[in-house]
Parts: sequence; C-alpha cells; structure tokens
Amino acid sequence: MLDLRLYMLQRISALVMAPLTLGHIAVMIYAVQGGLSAEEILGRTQGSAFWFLFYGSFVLAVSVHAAIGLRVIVHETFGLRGVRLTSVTWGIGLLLLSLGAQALVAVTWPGAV
Amino acid sequence: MTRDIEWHDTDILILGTGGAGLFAALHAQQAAPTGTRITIAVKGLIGKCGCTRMVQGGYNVALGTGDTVARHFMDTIEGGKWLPNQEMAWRLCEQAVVRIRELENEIGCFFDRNPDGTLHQKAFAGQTADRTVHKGDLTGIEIINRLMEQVLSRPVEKLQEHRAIGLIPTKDGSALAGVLMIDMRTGRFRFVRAKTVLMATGGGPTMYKYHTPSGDKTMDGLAMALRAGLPLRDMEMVQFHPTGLLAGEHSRMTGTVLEEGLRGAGGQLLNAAGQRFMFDYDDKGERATRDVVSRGIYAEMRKSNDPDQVGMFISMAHLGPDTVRKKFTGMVKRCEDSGFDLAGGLVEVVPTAHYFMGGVMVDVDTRTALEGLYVAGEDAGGAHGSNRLGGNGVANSTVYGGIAGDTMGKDIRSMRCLRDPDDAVLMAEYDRAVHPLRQTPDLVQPLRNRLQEAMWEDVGVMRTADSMRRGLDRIAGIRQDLMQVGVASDNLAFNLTWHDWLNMASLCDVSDVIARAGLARENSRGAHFREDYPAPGDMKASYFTIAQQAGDKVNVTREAVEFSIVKPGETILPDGEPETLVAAQ
Amino acid sequence: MDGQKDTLEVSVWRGTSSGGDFERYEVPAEENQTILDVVSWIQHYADATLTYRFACRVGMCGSCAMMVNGRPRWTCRTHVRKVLQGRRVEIAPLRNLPVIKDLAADMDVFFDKWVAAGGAHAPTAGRNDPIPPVDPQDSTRVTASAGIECINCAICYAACDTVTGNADYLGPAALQRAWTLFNDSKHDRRAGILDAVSGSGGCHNCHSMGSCTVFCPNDLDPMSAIAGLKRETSRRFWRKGG
Amino acid sequence: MAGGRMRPSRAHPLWLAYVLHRVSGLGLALFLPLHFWVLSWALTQPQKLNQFLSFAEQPVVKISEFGLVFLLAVHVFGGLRLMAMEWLPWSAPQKTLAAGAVGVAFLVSGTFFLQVV
Ligand SMILES: Cc1cc2nc3c(=O)[nH]c(=O)nc-3n(C[C@H](O)[C@H](O)[C@H](O)COP(=O)(O)OP(=O)(O)OC[C@H]3O[C@@H](n4cnc5c(N)ncnc54)[C@H](O)[C@@H]3O)c2cc1C
Ligand code: HEM
Ligand code: SF4
Ligand code: F3S
Ligand code: FES
Repeated sequence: MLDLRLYMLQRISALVMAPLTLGHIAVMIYAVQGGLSAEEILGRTQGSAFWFLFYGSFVLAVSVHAAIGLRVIVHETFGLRGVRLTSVTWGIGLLLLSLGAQALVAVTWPGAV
Repeated sequence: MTRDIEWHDTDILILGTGGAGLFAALHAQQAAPTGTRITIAVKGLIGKCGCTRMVQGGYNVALGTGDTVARHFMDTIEGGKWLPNQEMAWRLCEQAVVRIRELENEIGCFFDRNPDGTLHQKAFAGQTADRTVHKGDLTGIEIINRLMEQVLSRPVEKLQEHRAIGLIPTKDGSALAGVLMIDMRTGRFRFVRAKTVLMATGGGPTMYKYHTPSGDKTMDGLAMALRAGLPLRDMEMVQFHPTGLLAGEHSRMTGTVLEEGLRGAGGQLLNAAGQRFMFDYDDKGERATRDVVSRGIYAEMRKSNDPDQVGMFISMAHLGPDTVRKKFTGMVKRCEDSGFDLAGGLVEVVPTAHYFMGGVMVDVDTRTALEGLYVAGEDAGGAHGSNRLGGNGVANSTVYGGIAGDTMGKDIRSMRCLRDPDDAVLMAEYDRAVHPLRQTPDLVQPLRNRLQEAMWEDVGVMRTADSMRRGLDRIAGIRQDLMQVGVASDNLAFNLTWHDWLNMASLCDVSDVIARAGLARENSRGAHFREDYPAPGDMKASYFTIAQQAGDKVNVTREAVEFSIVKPGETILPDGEPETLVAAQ
Repeated sequence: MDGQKDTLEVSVWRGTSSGGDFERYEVPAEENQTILDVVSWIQHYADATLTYRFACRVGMCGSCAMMVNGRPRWTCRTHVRKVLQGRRVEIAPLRNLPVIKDLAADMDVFFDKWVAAGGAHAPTAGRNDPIPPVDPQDSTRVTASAGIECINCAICYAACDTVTGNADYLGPAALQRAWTLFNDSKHDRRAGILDAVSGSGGCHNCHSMGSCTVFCPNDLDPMSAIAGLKRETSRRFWRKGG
Repeated sequence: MAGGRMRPSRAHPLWLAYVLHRVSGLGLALFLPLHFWVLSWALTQPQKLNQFLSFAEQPVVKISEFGLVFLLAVHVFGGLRLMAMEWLPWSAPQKTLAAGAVGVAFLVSGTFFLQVV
C-alpha cells in the first residue's frame, strides 16, 4: 500500500526530521545539564523565529511521516484498504498536525505565557 | 461410477511445457491466424516440470569460427552410429543456429560470454568443435525460465496439473479429435477437443532403477501414441549417463546426475578396492564417451556383485578439494546437501537412464501419421539415431517445438472445424484410467520398484536375447499384478497414488516395447549393447526398428536407414577439413 | 543392516483451502534422506492420499518448497539431519500462498506477480540478427547476472512478512527479476520496469527485513535487488520531479 | 488462514532490526500526541506543566524517558540505515550496519540518560 509517491514523502519527511530530532535531543541534554526550568526554556523559545521554524518543520514532517508509517502498519496488520485506509491516514496526519500546532504555538508564540 | 467427462474446446492444444511445448506455444501464437485459441496443458506447473529445466551442460549449435552446420551434422550422424534420420538431423543442426539467436534476442536468455563479449562455446564428448553454448552448468534453468515468462505473459490458456491420458481419434480413425485428461487437482476428467495437438511430453526412461529425468516424466506420451497405433522408432535406444548418484533405494536423489565435467576435469572412477578400472575398458579411461563408461562401470559392478556395495566411486580429491570446490561449486553443494563429500571424499555412482532416443515417427515438420497430431522433443524419434550427443537434446526440443508451432499455425488454416471423437475409444480410455479405482486398494510403489529392477537387470546397459525375454516375462507379470492393485476412490483430488498407478501403466507399456525392439536389433550400436551380438554390423546395411501396436499385439519390424545426405564412410565436409577443431586436452 | 531401524516422528499438515491440521506419522530413518524422501515415503507406504509436489529432485525446478519446522525450504535438497529436532520434524505447505491440498500450494499468484512486475523480456533484436556481444565483466551486466539463477521456488515469498500482510505486494522474487531485467542491456522496456514496480504493490513496500535473502536456497539476494529498484525509482523521481 | 498453519521462524538480525524499527516507530507515534498535549499546557495551564515537570523528576519517569529517547534514537538511526542501504550504491554488509545503528542509538540515549541523572 505504499507507492512511489508515499514512499518519497515518508523518506523526505524522515530526512527533514533526522537533524531536527538529533538537535532536539542535544538541546534537551544541554537544558537538563544546565538545570533549566520550564520557564527558562520557554523564555528562550517563545518569540524566536528560529525555534518556530525548527519545531514547525518538525511538526509538519512528523505528521506526514507518522501518518504514512501508521498507514502501512494498519494495512499490514488489519488489512484495511481503499477509502478506509486513506481516511485513517489523513485522520492520523491531521490529528498530529493539530496537536502539534497547538504545542508549537505554546512553545514558540511570543508572549504565550 | 458414471462416466463424468467435461468437454472443452480449443484450436491448438499443446501437451507439456518443456523446451518443445513452450516454444510451440510461442510459435503457434506467431503463426496462427488471430483469434486462434491456444491451450497448453501440463502434468505439473508450467515450465517447472520436465527435463529441459534440468539441462546442465548446454546447447549445441555451430556458430562459426571454423565450425559449420555440416560439421555439427556429421558429428550427430557419427554419434548416432548412422541410424539418425538424416533429414531430421540436418534440420536440427541448421535450425539450431536460428533458435539460439531467438533464445538470446527474443526470449531474453543470457548465455555465458567470452571476455571479448562473444558467446562462450565448449566441446562435449563426441564433438569435433567447441560448440556447446551454456549458462554455467544451469543452462536449462535460464532457457526454461525465460520461455516460461514469455508464455505466462501471453494470452495462452493454461491447464496446469492436467494429465493427458488418451489420444482420441475420430470414429473413422483418420484424424485426431482431442485428448482425454485428468484435472489432477480435482480428479475430474476433461476431454479437450482441438484441431491440432502437439505431443511434447518428453519421453523419460524412468522405468529404470537409476534414472535422471524429472519425476513427472513417465513415458505417458509414447504409451498414448502406442495405443493410438502410431509407429514408434528406435525404441531400444535408452541412453545411460555413467555417473548417477547412488544414495539408497529410499531416496529420490538416487540416479540424479553427477556432471560429465567431473570426469573431463580428471575425476577418477574407483572400484570397491579403491582401484581405477576404466583403462581396462578403453584407452581414454574415464574420458571415454558416455556409453563406454557406462558399460565399464556396469561390468565392474557385475564383477564385484556385492549387494552391500553396489556402485563404484568417483573421486576428485586428488585434484585438491579446494580446487574442486571452486570449479564445481554447484555439484559439490548438491552432494553436500544430500550428505556426500564430493570435494574431498568418495561418492558412490552408478550408470543411470538419462534420455530416450526412441519415439514417434514424424516428418521434418513434426507431423505424424495421424492427422492433427504433431510430436516434438524427446517424444519424437529419429534425430539422434542410436545415441544423442550431449547438447543435442535441448537443441532438438527447442528447434522442433518451434517448428511444430509454425506448422500447426499454418495447418490450422485449412482445418474448418473441430472433429468428433470416437466415443468407444473415449470410453475405453476413461475405463482404463478408472480401473484401479474399482480394485481393492494396495501399495503401488513396490510394483514400481519391481519394474525398475527388472528393466535395470534385464533390459539395461548390456542385454542378451535371454535377458530381454526374461525381462518381457517379468514386465508381463508386473502388469498383471498392477491390474489387481487398487487405489481408494474416496478422494481423487490431487491423488498422487492414482497417478503413480497411471505412471506405472505407461511405464509397463513402453518397457515392453523397449525389450521387444531390443530383441529385434541383433547388433550393438550406440546406446544399445547386445552381449550376444557385440558387433555393430554393416553400417551400409543399417536399419532402424519400428514398433507398432495392432489390437493387443506389438509388432516390431525393421526398416533400412535412408542415407539421403551422406553415406557411411563418406563425409560432407570439404576436402582437407581437419578431423577435429577441438584443441587436444 | 542393523535390523531394527530408528524412526522419525513426522507431523504433516493435511487439509485444503478450507482448513486442516497436523497429522503424525512414524517414518523409518535412513542414512541419506531428504525431507522430500520422508514425504514420499508417507505417500508410498503410509497414507496414499498425501499430496505434495516435486519434479527435478535436485534443486533446479523449485517445485518442492515447503515449511519445515517453520522455515521455508527446498525439500529435495534438505537433508533430514539438518532439520531434525530430536526425532521430530514438522512439515507444512509453503506460507503466503493458498493451499490446494496438503503440502501443495497454489503458485499462480506468485507467477502472476512475476509477470506484473514486468518480469518478461522485451526484445531489442530478432532471430535473424546476430547475438550482441556483452562484456560479462561490465558492472551493469554483473548486477543483472547476480539474480539470474532464481528457480522461482517462492521460498523468499513465503519468508517475507510483508507479503503476509500486504496481498498486493509483488514480493522479492518478482522484484528481483524486474531488477535483473532493468540491468539487462538487451531489454527494451527498462523505463517500463520502473513504472511496473512503483505502484501500490511495488518495491516501495519492502521493509528490508531480509528474510528473502537469508532463506534463498541459491544464495541470491533479492533484498539488495529491491534496494536497487528503490534507488532507481527515487533517482527518476528527483529527475522528473515526481 | 494461511498464517494459522504454522508459526514461522525467522529470527535473524535484519528481521529483528525490522521489528525494532516498527515497534519504535509505533511507540513514538503513540507517545508524540501525548507529548504535544503536555506541551500545549504551557499555553493553557502553565502550573500543570510545572507540576508535570517536577513529577518527571521521579526515577521511574526518568527511566521511561530514557526509554523514549532510546526509541527515538533507535528509530532515527534505523531509519538512516534503511535509507543508506536503499539509496547509497554501496553493497553494505547489512548486519554490521544494523548492529551499528542500534549501537549508536544506545550511545546517544545513554549519554542522555547519564546527563539526566
Ligand atoms: C539431468 C538432465 C540433464 C540434461 N542435460 C542436457 C544437456 O546438457 N544438454 C542437452 O542437450 N540435453 C540435456 N538433457 C536432455 C534434455 O533435457 C531433454 O532432451 C529435453 O529437454 C527434452 O525436452 P522436451 O520438451 O521434449 O521434454 P521435457 O522438457 O522433459 O518436458 C516434458 C513435459 O511434458 C509434461 N508431461 C509429461 N507427461 C505428461 C502428460 N501425460 N500430460 C501432460 N503433460 C505431460 C512434463 O510434465 C513436462 O512439462 C538433460 C536431461 C536431464 C534429465
Ligand atoms: C527523526 C527521524 C526519523 C527517521 C529518519 C525515520 C525513518 C523512518 C523510515 C525510513 C521508515 C520506513 C521504514 C520501513 O519502511 O520499513 C519509518 C517508518 C516509520 N516511522 Fe519513522 N523516522 C523518523 C522519525 C519518526 C518519528 C518521530 C515517528 C513517530 C511519530 C516515526 C514513526 C514511524 C512509523 C510509525 C513508521 C512505520 C514503521 C513500519 O512501517 O514498520 N518516525 N521511519
Ligand atoms: S530468489 Fe531464491 S528463494 Fe526466491 S524464488 Fe528465487 S531461488 Fe527461490
Ligand atoms: S523479506 Fe520481504 S520485506 Fe523486503 S527484504 Fe525481503 S522482500
Ligand atoms: S524437486 Fe525440483 S527443486 Fe526440489
């Protein structure tokens, strides 16, 4: 149930995420090491265009990537196909996107707190 | 039991999916008018059964660098000890050139190349030029896989696991109406009418204790042709390969080929005492031709006559186990999988029945005496005479399979309609097939073992009039017992034991003919060796045997070979041509 | 020789497409014995109705593949000694294919997919043309030759879990054949192959789980062949922009 | 059903790598929405986020966090391994690569873990 198009989307989104996740882990290590509190972290990220783009692209990529990944698992495990499979894919993607967008706003929007 | 037969119509019906059957399907499709229905029926799965797939050594074809069709032809005639039908042998050599190009260019085979990109060719024993095209030692896989793909991707009707059991003529007997089959998967009967039928079921001398052909081949085609009253030629000619694996009676590996190249590379044959013996029989020792080595091994086996130590041994270790492993990777691995160490140890071998030169009499266009019936491949007799050269087997099946397709495609244009079968024959064939279902069930396999012993001992590598008469008696006894052995009829779907029974029926019928034809040939030629008539006889007075069934009786007659192209003692090669182009080893 | 023979305890799956179960047989043990010999013995001497399939007996035709102790194997070349667990062995029809009866699977889907993957040669020359020279050491040719000895036994197909879950997936053997043809300079529809393997059942479904390569009895490497197809289709994707 | 005939046995390094990739992908996909949800508290209920973060100081939670980072690392390096074998023309010794990917994943998540405690 993966044609070339979905395959490319999944690989491209993965490639986008790879540096982002590693960067994120690095930031987390740094943050924990420096004993930063939630306020301190948010203070740095909120209002920063850089972090908005950083996490923004992650949210976008992960929605696409995970939706396709779960689509494959759902097809291979439960045999779903056709319209139902497509709606499941979109459903997962949109769910992740909306949750992700909320988190993104919370973390990077200027003066959110 | 009601005679429940489903009818099915087609235009061109092909039996068998070896080199002959698959090529016929492709050529028929090219030659027949559009809209012609083509059906291919086979005892196993398309392309996965039969012997063409098992071809190791390769494909003989004269492609230049000194080699010519004339030279290939002369080798074929001399190898066949002047018995081949010369027109057929010529056509074989001539068309092989076209067919190999077709295989490479149209079918998509890839044969081994020289470093400069040209085809690699080598020489099998008995050839005077490097002529054999090959793909490693798995040539048949390449040929059949490519042919199979072509047929699978075309609109040819496929009847897989359909076994042909009877050729059904028209009421007046002038032509063929169709073929009665068993759909093996369901166990139901199906009568397929067709305007033309190609029989390409590939012979297969599996009535010998040791044999190389695939398990599906049991001489069904020749047994059907015999019952249909068609003349069969050269039926005494059974080729033995000298080195079949001996793994015990319980194993299907027994009889399978250890390749010719082992001896060519310096492999030694040893007896139980560990001594080489082939030089006692021939100056060339282990490198002598197949028939000579087979007889050498057989004679040595008879001398030792030890029931616990039946075969002789092939030994490669003196060449260095690592070298052997490298040069014969596939063979070493195969032996290893079955528990033998070819590279470093001894492997027990016996001569093993390999190829059947005899077959239905056909013209050079594969037509038979019965209108609508065509025969090609190992089922057809004539091209090889008393001996088939290594590499001429696939050439024969692919060349004549293609010709059959062309011929049927052409002939069908003048055949308006399907013919009606002779109901009496149809019913008789049906009854023959269900006979065991009406007897008390019993084991079939012991009878197969008995037949294989009888043929090996009495109608095998070396024969005498006495042994063959004894063989005939034994066959008759086995046949009688077979008629008493039943198969439970409660589940006929994919019932292998029923088919074993039918296999036995075919094998008994043809075994009987082999012995009779063997009695009729009172000399020794090629594969046929009579201890009571060891001389080859006058070449100029060469005759071939023709066996034909009339009523319940099989008559064997002799007919003089027609030297239509070359006479014994002469050659068609230009003056001054060297005897051989193969560099001495 | 030694009068009393050892026996093997053999469980064989019996049934049809509508269901079945394992049945137990005692089979005499022999020095040289393959799984095919075991199955044949049962049919010859113990249960005349047992169905299985074989032809060549030597690993060339790929008709005899079955599940042996849960692993797909060519039974004519599988020595009993290699698979025996104590005295026991369990034999079932090939996985991922419909059963016809007992140990005989229906291979039609497998071959349909072979064709669907573009697995038949398309000629660039005819029978009256000379055979084109091909450098056997040329790297493209070497790639093509790597998969050429496939015997279409469907062992890889039975080993692949993706096939189990995804009925449309063309499977390793068919895709390997496509890759071989893609690298065959004599093949005419090389671009067509990339189309044939890019659909919803195509090469992109492969998760590189590698069971095909691990279990192939001929030591072929369908996994890498499929990776080759993914690479070429991706490359074309970038060039053509989808 | 075909699968019911027999349990297939197929444990070998590449297959295990595949299972690991799938399980980690699935794990991440289940965890991520949760993660997003918690983060969005920053906007709506900041005090709840802080509560959560102090809750996250507990050792059990630390260990499961390690698990998460491990999953992420395994999945990322597994994914990179896959894309390398699919797209780079070398014929890589697959098993080594698979083992290597898991190794690196351990390293990264291990570092994370050490830093955290
Ligand atoms: C081990 C081995 C190695 C060989 N090596 C070489 C070699 O190197 N070079 C060479 O030239 N020759 C070789 N030969 C010989 C060569 O394989 C055969 O001569 C040739 O392939 C025969 O082709 P065919 O099409 O006539 O028959 P086959 O390829 O045998 O095909 C016969 C077909 O008919 C089917 N069939 C049989 N009975 C029935 C029935 N009742 N109903 C329906 N279908 C039926 C079979 O299932 C099969 O599909 C070798 C043979 C063997 C056994
Ligand atoms: C950040 C870098 C990531 C990379 C490089 C990556 C890479 C990949 C790749 C190559 C696949 C395809 C596997 C296959 O076809 O067998 C895949 C599958 C998958 N990924 Fe990721 N991924 C990443 C992040 C994520 C994240 C964050 C999630 C979770 C939200 C995720 C969830 C999945 C899922 C569910 C699958 C399907 C697994 C399967 O088909 O077996 N991935 N990933
Ligand atoms: S690739 Fe190997 S396992 Fe798969 S069908 Fe071909 S020979 Fe069999
Ligand atoms: S086992 Fe299946 S998933 Fe791919 S690597 Fe082989 S085809
Ligand atoms: S019987 Fe041909 S591969 Fe096993």
